[in-house]
Amino acid sequence: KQKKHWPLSQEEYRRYGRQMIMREVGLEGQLKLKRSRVLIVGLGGLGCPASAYLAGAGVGTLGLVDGDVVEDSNLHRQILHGTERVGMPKVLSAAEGIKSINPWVSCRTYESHLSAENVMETFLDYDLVIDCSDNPATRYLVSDACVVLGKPLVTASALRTEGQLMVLNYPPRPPGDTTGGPCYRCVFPRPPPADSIVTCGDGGVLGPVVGLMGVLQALEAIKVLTKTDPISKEAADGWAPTEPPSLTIFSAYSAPQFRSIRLRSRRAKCATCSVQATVTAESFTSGSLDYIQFCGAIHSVNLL
Amino acid sequence: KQKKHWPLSQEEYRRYGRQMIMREVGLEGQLKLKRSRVLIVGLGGLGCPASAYLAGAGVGTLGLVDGDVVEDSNLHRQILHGTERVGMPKVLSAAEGIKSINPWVSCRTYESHLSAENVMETFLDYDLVIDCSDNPATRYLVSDACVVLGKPLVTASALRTEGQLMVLNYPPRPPGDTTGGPCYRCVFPRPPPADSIVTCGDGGVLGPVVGLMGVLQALEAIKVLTKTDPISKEAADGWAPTEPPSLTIFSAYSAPQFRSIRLRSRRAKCATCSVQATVTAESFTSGSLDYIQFCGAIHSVNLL
Amino acid sequence: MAETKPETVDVMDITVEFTGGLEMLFSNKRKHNISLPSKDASGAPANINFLVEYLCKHVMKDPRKDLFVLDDTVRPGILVLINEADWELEGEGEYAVQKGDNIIFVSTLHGG
Amino acid sequence: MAETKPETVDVMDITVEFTGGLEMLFSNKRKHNISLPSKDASGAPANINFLVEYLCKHVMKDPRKDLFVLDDTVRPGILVLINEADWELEGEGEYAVQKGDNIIFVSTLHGG
Ligand SMILES: [Zn+2]
Ligand SMILES: [Zn+2]
Repeated sequence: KQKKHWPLSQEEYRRYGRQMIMREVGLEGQLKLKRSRVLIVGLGGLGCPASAYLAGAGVGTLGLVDGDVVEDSNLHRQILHGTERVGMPKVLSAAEGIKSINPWVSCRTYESHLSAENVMETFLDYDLVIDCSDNPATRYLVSDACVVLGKPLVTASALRTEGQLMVLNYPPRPPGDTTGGPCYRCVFPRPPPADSIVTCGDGGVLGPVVGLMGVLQALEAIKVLTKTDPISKEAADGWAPTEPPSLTIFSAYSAPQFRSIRLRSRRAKCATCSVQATVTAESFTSGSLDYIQFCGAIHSVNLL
Repeated sequence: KQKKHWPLSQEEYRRYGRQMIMREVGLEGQLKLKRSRVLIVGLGGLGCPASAYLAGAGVGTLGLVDGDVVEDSNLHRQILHGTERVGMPKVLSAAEGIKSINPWVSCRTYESHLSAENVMETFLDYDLVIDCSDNPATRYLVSDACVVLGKPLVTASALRTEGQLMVLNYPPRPPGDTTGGPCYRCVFPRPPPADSIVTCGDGGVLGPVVGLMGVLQALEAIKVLTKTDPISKEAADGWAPTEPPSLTIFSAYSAPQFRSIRLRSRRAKCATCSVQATVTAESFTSGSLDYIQFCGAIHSVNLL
Repeated sequence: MAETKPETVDVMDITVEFTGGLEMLFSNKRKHNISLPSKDASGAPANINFLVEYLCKHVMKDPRKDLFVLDDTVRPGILVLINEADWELEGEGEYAVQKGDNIIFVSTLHGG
Repeated sequence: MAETKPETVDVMDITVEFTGGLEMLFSNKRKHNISLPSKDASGAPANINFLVEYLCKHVMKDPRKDLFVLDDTVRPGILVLINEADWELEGEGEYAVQKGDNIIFVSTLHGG
């Protein structure tokens, strides 16, 4: 009977007390976080800190997608993967780390790379997606699926001494609704030439640089989730008005280190989020979308 | 014999490869990190991510100072302390987490709060200090000791949705040398009234906000350490010229979120770093410095 | 634009921001657009000291003035930033406020 | 200041920054102070397209021009920012550069 009056257990009150006393969260915000399901695509340098801080904050369900195993060369920046877990699938290693941080979080692991074939079923259950991937093909795929399924997207990337972050498709209105936030294709209608792509493996990255961007992703996700109730969002058109869309740029050795850039709104001819959208739920399964081909062969010799 | 030609083991090359291929680090920078000894004061919301990323980067020795034990209410933001370690001294819990991230790092733990009596002996062996403490008395104490002993200081703080960061006493020239970087007393010659102080316990804090500042501290420390060789710094006057001193301000719900503020240089009448300095090595042990009294009783009723 | 009679008050538009918790003393609003009189009562150009006095009198509704000013200046633990620089680089309280200036009052944080 | 004869080239000072790895194409220098001719060859006011052409010809020493321009405009994957806003908010390549402008070319990153 007492449970009816106390929506959280005593241990949860103690655990989350320091964020619940803030007016930006409160009991209401904490319950929203608990009801939330967040999908993290990529458990590398971004996904490790992003999932660690979302777990700490008490997000109810974390979905973890990654097909790789932990390698020695990951350890300097992927702080959720202990040295003893080298060789283990990253999603399982991350789930162990998350359980240790907060056993109240339920983890679902997807031990494979995201593809046009599996993206719809993988995303369907989640309220928000965090793109922590490391290649343009996945970035277009994740963004397209978020628009089609109406999920807000927190995307970030890092390389060497720099990082970038955007909150996309927020508010996540249907394609053709110009009041929705821009998608990845609005900002980058054409993919970069394949020979201009550099991965962290090739170009290197400072651990705290990618760590910073991952922590910022967790923060932006918490801001969205505590504003919006994932359960009631359909009923109330849930998504509150937000700041205009922006790109945060970080550069460790520049002054100032951080810049905030105003981004465009939805592109009138966007292939994904406009009235003229050609990317639809069907196109994923029909095989008409070949993200690898769209972005060109990756892992070629590259210079930038 | 082969060891002479390979200053790092094969496993270290694999582990640090992704940062060593960057020109900002390289083999030389990696060796500087390995030779470095960094002291972290406070293993809470700032100290956890700061020490995790410094361990990942391969700093040779991490000193950990904290007299507290892990509590339930720490877990949402202090991601190095697993739930199973509630009740354990924070420095021991952090050392376990650090060992798991990188067994090559040597940890020294100081299971007590910093005081005027123990600060000189504690700091003496280290090349750089990271202030992750949570009260003004400790912040003045840490800064004073850094100036007297000639250590650069990376200090940060966080509360609710905001964070602040400064690199102080850098370059760490002797008191009276106006080319040295400003110290905490240059920026804040007088302590704030005790009734204006709010701790994270009282005011609350968002986990990723304090996490962000801790990761930034690790980054600034790595920048200083890879520029400067801790071993040879006396010989070569080691400390390279840097950006002018600045304060980074973060505010999660403001636009822009980050600001960089130009700070003053050393204050001509600073009690610690000027020619008129009254704070000296002797004053710590003589009992003439009472930091608690200087800052007033803490943990009183507070509002801001 | 038109001629100003002696008794009309010339004002200049500036932005004033409060952060680090100080916004709680100012109706929980971080950014304020202020039309500051160009001259103080004695006819001298408005400086930061005058701005602080003006904010206390006309903008701050919270009665706890001593959490903002102490001994006629901003209390210890508050940094004043003039156009993204520490006010100590600009002449502190004597700095003559210019039209369009951005003045930030930052309460320093201590949590960790 | 003085009268300008028809053959002298009027220039305006702007800052151009490269980031996201693009600085490697520009002598590893992130921030460049550029004195840009105020008008292009046809006498039209210098716009961003002209600036890009100018940077290729006079500033970029790296021969790999196609990592910066493609089909006469900046290649896909580079954002152009005019005074901290996406150039698409300002008219893209047609935006007439103003004295004192800050133009940033950002190569997007993909690592994670
Ligand atoms: Zn779009
Ligand atoms: Zn000083």
